[in-house]
Amino acid sequence: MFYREAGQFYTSYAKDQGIFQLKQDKFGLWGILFIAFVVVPVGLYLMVQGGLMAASTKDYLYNSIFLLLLVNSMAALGLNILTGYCGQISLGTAAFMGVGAFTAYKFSTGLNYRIQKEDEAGELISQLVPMLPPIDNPILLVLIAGLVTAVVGVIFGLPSLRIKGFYLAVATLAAQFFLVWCFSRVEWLYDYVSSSTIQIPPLKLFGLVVTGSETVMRDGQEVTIYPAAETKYLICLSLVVFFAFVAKNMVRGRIGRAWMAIRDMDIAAQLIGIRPLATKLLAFAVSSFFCGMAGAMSLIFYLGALEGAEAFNINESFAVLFMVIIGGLGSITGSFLGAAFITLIPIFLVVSLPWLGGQFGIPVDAAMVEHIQFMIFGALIIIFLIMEPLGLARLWQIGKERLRQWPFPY
Amino acid sequence: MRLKGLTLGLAAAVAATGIAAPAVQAADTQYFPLFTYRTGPYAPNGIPSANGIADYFNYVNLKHGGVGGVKLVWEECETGYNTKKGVECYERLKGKGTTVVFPYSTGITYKLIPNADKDKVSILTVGYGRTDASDGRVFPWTFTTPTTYWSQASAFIKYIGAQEGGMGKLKGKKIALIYHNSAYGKEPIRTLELLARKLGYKLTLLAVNHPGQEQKATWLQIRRERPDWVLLWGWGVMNQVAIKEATNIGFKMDRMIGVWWSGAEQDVVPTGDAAKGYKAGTFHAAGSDFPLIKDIKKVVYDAGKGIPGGDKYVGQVLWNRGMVNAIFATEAMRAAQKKFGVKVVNGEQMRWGLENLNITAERWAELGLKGFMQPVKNTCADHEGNGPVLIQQWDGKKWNIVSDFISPMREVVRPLIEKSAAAYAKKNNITPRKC
Amino acid sequence: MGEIWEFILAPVLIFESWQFGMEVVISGLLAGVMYSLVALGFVLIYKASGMFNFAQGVLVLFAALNLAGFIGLGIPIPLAILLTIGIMILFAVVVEYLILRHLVNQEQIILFMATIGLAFFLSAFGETIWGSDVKKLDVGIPQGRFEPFGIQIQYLELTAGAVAAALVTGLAIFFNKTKIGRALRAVADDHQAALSVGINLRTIWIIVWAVSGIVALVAGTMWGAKSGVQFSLSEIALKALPVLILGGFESIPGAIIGGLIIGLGEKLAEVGWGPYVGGAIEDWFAYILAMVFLVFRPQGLFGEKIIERV
Amino acid sequence: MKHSERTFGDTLLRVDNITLRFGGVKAITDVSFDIHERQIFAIIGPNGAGKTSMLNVINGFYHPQEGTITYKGNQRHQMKPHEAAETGIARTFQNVALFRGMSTLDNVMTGRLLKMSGPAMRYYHRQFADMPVINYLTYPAMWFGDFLLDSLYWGPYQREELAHRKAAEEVIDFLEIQSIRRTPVGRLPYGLQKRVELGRALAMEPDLLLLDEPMAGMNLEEKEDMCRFVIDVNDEFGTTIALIEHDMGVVMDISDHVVVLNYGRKIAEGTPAEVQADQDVIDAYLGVAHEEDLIEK
Repeated sequence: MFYREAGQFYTSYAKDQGIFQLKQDKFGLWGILFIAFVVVPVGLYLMVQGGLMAASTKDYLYNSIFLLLLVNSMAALGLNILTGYCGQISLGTAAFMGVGAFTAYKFSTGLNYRIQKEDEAGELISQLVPMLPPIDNPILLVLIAGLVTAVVGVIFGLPSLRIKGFYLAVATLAAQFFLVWCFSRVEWLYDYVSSSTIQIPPLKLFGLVVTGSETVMRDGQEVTIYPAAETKYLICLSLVVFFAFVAKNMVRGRIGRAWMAIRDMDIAAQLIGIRPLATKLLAFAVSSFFCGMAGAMSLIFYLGALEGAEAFNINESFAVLFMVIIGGLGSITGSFLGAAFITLIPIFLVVSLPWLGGQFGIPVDAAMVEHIQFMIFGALIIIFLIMEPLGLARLWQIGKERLRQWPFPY
Repeated sequence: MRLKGLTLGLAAAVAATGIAAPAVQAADTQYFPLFTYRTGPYAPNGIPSANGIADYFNYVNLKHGGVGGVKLVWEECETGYNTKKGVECYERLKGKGTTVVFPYSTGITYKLIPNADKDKVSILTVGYGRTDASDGRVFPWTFTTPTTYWSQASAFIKYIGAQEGGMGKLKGKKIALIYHNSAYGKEPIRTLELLARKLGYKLTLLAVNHPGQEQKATWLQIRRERPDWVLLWGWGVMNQVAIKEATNIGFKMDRMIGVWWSGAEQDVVPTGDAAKGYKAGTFHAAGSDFPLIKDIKKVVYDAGKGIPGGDKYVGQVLWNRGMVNAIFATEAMRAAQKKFGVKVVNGEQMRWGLENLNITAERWAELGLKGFMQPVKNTCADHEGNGPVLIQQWDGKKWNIVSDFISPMREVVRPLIEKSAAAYAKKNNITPRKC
Repeated sequence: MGEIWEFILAPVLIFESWQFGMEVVISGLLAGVMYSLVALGFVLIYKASGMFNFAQGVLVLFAALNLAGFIGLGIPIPLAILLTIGIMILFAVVVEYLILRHLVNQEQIILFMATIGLAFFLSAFGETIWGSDVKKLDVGIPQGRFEPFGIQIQYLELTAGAVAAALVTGLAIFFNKTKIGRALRAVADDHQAALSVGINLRTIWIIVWAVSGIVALVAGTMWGAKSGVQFSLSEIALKALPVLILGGFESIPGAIIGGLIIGLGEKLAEVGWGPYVGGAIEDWFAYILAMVFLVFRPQGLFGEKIIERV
Repeated sequence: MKHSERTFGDTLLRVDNITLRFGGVKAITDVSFDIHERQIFAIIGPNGAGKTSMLNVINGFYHPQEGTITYKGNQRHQMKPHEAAETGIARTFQNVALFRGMSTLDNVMTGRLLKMSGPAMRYYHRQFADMPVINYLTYPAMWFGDFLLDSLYWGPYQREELAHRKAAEEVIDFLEIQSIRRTPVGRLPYGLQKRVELGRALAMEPDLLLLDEPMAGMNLEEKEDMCRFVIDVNDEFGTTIALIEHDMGVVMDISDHVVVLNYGRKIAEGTPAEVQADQDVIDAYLGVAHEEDLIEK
């Protein structure tokens, strides 16, 4: 009864075209944003100050859970645009994330290239020469990473005109394997370091340290300032929230309609004047833009240092596809729900299984936890797909419909 | 978009199940997180390594009641050799009193290095990880004790030179490196290339992608190039397949040398007799014929207090290496206890202990490992401890040491390390410490 | 200019030594057969249930784990094989009972995801029972090599080729000559129509999953003999995917021919071009090869030309 | 009815000696006819006569091997379906081809897509489109400008969206499907789906509307509704309509001009009355002995 549309009328199309049809939804969203932006950081800060929580636990929540969740949400949004809205299955998500990460890295170090020459003694002298001034603004880096990835995504989207369905899905693996190979083979990408590992240099935003550390003189003493987990979290959160709105706007407007038309019936879509190649490529571009940003965020905020071939391997692609499907294809909310499910369930199982085993007096070692976790996770996915193939977003909707009537039967 | 609520709920649930309470370190225990991979593609190597550490800690507790009266507690966290899981483990466990971590994965090591000085947690990478982190001036918190990949590569070249009858004979010889296409596998390339320029041998680089189940093309190229020596820098199933393929094409096994991670029982046993004669690097002796190892078997396993099914690993190469890892940690702890006059050691004290780690030959003997390893001594600038390298050979049943301790070409490797570390320092605004 | 040509023609130039060239060709083809063995399992299931079974790789691991495990327990090899076949059949029944029948008429992507869930479950289940250690698998496949005309050929690979040939022949006979085979083909053509003439879809699914379990056992035995049985075995599924898109998801001859093309192509590319670009190119080369092929022939090697209708 | 009073404009579409083959099979052989502006033009014939193929040729989905099509006075090159749509040809389908995942409103709105060129793009067309060189520079910029506006759902774009929403609502009102505006079309009964599909085509404001069996599978009441809509569209918007229909009663009632196809050939052409009297037509229909209710008349 608290969740009813009764009494809410719209007198203009502008209002009727709004994102939320119901006041309750709108309030709910503002509430969630308030919690995410204010209650969480302030609350955790106060809890640590008040001694209710260890500082390391706060770090853990931010660094291992919230940031990962935000990165995954961004990637899931991206893939959902391509797969959920435009109907093109892609298994190359991780590789596109990798493109984003390496782009961010290259721009943050000024697009170095190497000059090698031999000196008189026959020793090789190599020197890195920057092509551009290094960029130290993380948000700018994330956006550039998105744009470059969009271009790469378009290139690998080209076969989608001819190849459809699962054949396309497998064909996108070509992008996955090729790009990942580049991450470990094209020396320019990782500034020629022998291990092909990249590490983001120190970055700052509005004077706040975001990555690396900074040593300053304060009261005549050297003080090293480390990035606060809150800073990273709030930047990531802002990016994700903003681009979730962008995604929502795209999919509810003409672009989204064109995508969905291609998804639902591409022949009919063509006959009403939708250009299939342009529309699909736009979806690849936008999707890759999001995935690229996710990759850059993963490097800058979450991992800091990574090895391309390992961090963006094919299992990550599958994980993101899982998020999208479990969350609900063609749903922005679903992308978040799916990312939360896939990110949090394994962590939850890992943490809770030993405790649970302890309750029953069964010692559960780490390997056993991992095995059981995999089994439960696999089984959960199957059960879930059987019970609600349309995903968490659909469950959410059903829940809302129930709530609409509750507590009355009609 | 109600997800944040859900997230929080779940996070709260996670927190409730065991991590929320401020970490209270029990007054008389020293906590060690162990990053293990007992599952996944590298599990066969991960299990004995993890057991080696755990068994030694267990032994110290059972036999000596801990280190300096402080009981050791350890907690395993499964990473599956996956960096993201490793990060999650690290963040989850670091607040529980962690002073030192053993990432057991090059990828996780790279990720943790930038965090180390903020979190006051040392990173001890025994024979893996980031080689240039041996420069203690730039990487005060990272320890590559007792030796590194670059040192090992130079030692291999020295060994090959000796086998060929002198370093001068290397000119014109062909050496092929078959490596795991990852940060780990690529580590020796720079060193080998530099030495190739100096010594005039021809180096062929052959990369093998994870997991390395299929190496036909690689070994066809070996057939074509017909190198005099093959160096194998593999991990997991790649090792077994490489050894098998080598015998298949009739390559002489005693001219194939594996990195120390390619020279364990797990790598050679599945290939049967094929591996007979295969050589691999190591930095400690093989086998269980040492008083300490026998004692561990007795105190831990014969008393039924060991890891179920773990006794078969005792004395294996990777198990021994895990034990060495644990010994470094306990010795550093012991040193720190003595220096600071404390029982439970904190992060900075542990770092001091590792930096001043000094295990002399007498100390090895005292530990019950006489002749097991060369003395190890770290300094402020040098976190590698200059450990020499051994060559071991598989005789079809067990590994035998077939060389003396070969000291690496320090004059070549150390400048490389310093140069690389300096570049890192510059990029990351780090002012190197004065040593 | 000469260098550019040398690069472009590198895969051809390896025939400068014809023995070596032949060795590359033969190993390429035989490696391809090994991929085909995995791809066959995919094809069978896709044909009968429209399910893109990603768990096939794990099925290979699971079968090999069981076989190696039983042999490790001291059970004689023939009995161990029979036991493993029994387990694969039981597994097919369980999968049908617990999963397939609940997913009728779902979209393909949902089915696909369900198989990934299955893969998660099965890999952990297998390891829980048999442990994560490397297991030696020796069922008496001859090792070693012989060298006619200076060309090295491995017995193991020849055996794999022969086994694959026998397997395909067996499957062909099974599909064409038996009643169950005819029912299978009917189901592959049209589910509804097959149902309407009284074919029991569930029985068919069980049979197909059991057969591809047995195919997985064969593949697992071959691969396991090469590298020991361990978790990595499940990742060879990724080597079979380009074979599938090249040969078509529904074509058994396609899986074989596709395997041969992919195997040959990637070995020639790796040996020819690999040294110029740093090596390890065969993984993506196989996919790019398959993708380029697909752009020109979207229906795959043996598919029929698609006429779109409205 | 009012056939005698109706006047038509010039030839809108001329089909000249079209032949279409699939491999060795001839689907259409040497067919010609003219469709005049404001006409309701019917193509009839037994099953498999090539009627749908004819529509597919007209909207560029199939490419005939021989013959030409002249549309609005220009001979058409081989074009893609979306290009045909851009020239003002809209279409419904024999088997409903709606976008099943979308609501009625969204389906109708997709019909507006071609008209929603975007504010920046409109500016481009006003200012730069025929300036050489400059247009190459401004086009991507304008396109991207529109894209940004779209993604922010802001200002001029929002106004444009609302204007088109209004146009879509007019179509919805016209077809009397207000109540199912928000319903996903997959859940609608068949008759309504057909109506939504017509709505989608109408939203395109086409010059030539192709209807492929708009009344197939409907009950009498639904058929009457649909007839009314077709005639109203023709009357109110002056849209030229070419339709395929099996119900001869309907065809005879509403069409101005009829072409009869059999085995891919044109066997008769003329007003409904003329065609009805044609011996070839009667033979064709009786010969194939279908359930077509030609006899009724």
